[in-house]
Amino acid sequence: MPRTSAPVALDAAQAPPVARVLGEEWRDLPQDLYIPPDALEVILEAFEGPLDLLLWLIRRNNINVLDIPMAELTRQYIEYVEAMRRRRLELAAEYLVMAAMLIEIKSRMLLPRPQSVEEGEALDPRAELVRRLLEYERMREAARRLDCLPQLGRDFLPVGVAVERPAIARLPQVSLAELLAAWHVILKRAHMSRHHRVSRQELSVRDQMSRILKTLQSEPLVLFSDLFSRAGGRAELVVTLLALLELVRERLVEIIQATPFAPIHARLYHGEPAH
Amino acid sequence: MLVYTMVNPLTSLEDVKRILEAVLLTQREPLPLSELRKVFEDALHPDLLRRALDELRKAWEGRAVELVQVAEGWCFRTRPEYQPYLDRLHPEKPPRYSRAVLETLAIIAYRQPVTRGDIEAIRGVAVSSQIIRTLEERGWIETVGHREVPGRPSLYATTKRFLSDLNLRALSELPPLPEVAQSELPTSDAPEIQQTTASA
Amino acid sequence: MLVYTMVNPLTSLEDVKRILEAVLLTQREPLPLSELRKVFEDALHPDLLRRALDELRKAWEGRAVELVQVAEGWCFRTRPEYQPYLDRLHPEKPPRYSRAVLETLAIIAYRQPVTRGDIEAIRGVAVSSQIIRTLEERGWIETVGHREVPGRPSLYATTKRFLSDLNLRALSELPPLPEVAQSELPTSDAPEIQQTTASA
Repeated sequence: MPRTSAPVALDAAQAPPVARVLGEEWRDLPQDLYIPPDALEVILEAFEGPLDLLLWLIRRNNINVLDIPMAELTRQYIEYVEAMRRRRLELAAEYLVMAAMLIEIKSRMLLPRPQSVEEGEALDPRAELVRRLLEYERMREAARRLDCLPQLGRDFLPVGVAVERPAIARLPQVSLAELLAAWHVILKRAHMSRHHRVSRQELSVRDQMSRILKTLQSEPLVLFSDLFSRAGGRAELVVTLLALLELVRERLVEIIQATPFAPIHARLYHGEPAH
Repeated sequence: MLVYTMVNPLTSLEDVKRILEAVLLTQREPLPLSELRKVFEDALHPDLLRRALDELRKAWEGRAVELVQVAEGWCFRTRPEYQPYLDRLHPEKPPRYSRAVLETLAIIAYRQPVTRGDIEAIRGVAVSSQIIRTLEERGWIETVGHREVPGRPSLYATTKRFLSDLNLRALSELPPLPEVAQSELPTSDAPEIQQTTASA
Repeated sequence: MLVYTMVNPLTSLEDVKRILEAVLLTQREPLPLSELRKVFEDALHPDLLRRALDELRKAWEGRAVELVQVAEGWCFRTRPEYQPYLDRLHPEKPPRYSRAVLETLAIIAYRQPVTRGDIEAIRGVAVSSQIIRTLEERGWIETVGHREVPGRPSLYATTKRFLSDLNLRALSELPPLPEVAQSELPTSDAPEIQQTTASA
């Protein structure tokens, strides 16, 4: 495998353990890249992808990222990929793409550089890879620093105390529109075929019916004429009369006269054997 | 003296109070003493815990939030006087009556006096006692009599309160509505009611 | 002097502070100034509101709970130093985010707005839908548009909630992006950077 180089301790604070093998944390990887077969998968899982692995390889060998020894790196990389294939691990496509890219770079470096007509631009095929590695390295570090910031739920909690609520029941309000809507629903259900209108007069009749009933609740026997005493005008008289007639027809009220020409009384309907 | 074993040893009652305050302010539910002791890994003497709580309660007296001891334990609560301010933040949606209540109310308003049977016949479904009670408790309907049929069912009518709550002076100010022809609207125990005016 | 129209007229800055304290102590979510003004029926001068908040913040200094201003508004929060005590009541810690999630978040935070393709290009691996969903469900990222290329991929950006959850007011308060210079890359005690002697 690769050449030996100075021992490389991954910065413990910066990187989580590279792997756990048999419960043991691997912070320092074997420097000559000895990979126990069973640990290979575990180790590769510790990387977030080919860029991550590549950065690690570069660090591990103390290589200047801006001056990557492409051949050596490529060789090591291909070895990884080979090892993965031999172990029949799920080979992530990204690693293959990276391998292809490294090989391409290497081959281009072996070719004589074109005496570029476009001046200056020394087309270093490594430039793009270096740019990507640097950008990934920055984001990896940014992620680490973000994770170090105190976080709601993990490092501190929101404050929220109970609210003492007095038990004041809020009552629903009803609008005329809602009543109207309710009525429409009733009609719809009743399969209305003809339209009638509740006239204002009929409503006042039904209102008066309720009033008369209320009066007769408190006063069992009321003079017929007294029922009209509150009346405030001809229209009201008519309404009261209609209401009384309706009440009688609905058998809710009965009109009684003990003898001819005696005063006429009204009272709540008492059933058949009334007189 | 405090008795505890902590990573950063507490040095004073003030520390204990500060920690208790934070713990209690983050909880909506009252915390029993046993839970509070957990915070100090059960290493704080119960007397000291009580003393810290008492002092903390005193320190919060007169503020809009107070520390109270209830059956389930200790908790911070807002004082009821401040409720109006809190309500402005989250105006509660006004409660609404169910469709069944509204329909029943409409029937009573427009067809009064009616029995429950009448309402059921018109609505086509049973009317629960709860619906009637809701409207009675609201003071919007009342019993104005009984129909002299078996069971003597109550006759319901709307009240003056109903009118004033809806800003009406008289029932006749209710909007006129299309109505089912008499022959279409089912009736129950009531003798047939004629349309008093034919306005179709 | 205070400017207001209230049922129970406020008489002092102290009253305003007491009310603000109650409101903020009951709300787990940060409250923007506009919401706080509602509490006073928009009748409190903005300058006074700020002054009351500043004084309240100072009054809470040195305690385990602090009043902070974050992206979404004002709120009380415990100080991280006291978290170990709070954790004893709720030992189950929220799961830590994986590196994949954190790297995705960092890229969105520092390079927003970005598409999933942009993130994948930087990370060199596919970004699973699960990662995006995790961040969306936390309320930390959101779709702010679509790039007008085939497929119209979503453009992601961080939310105010993300900043608030980190006790920050603005993106500019995020830690500055590290400058990764070549000299910073090697981490060993190797004296000098090795040259490309072995290449090719």
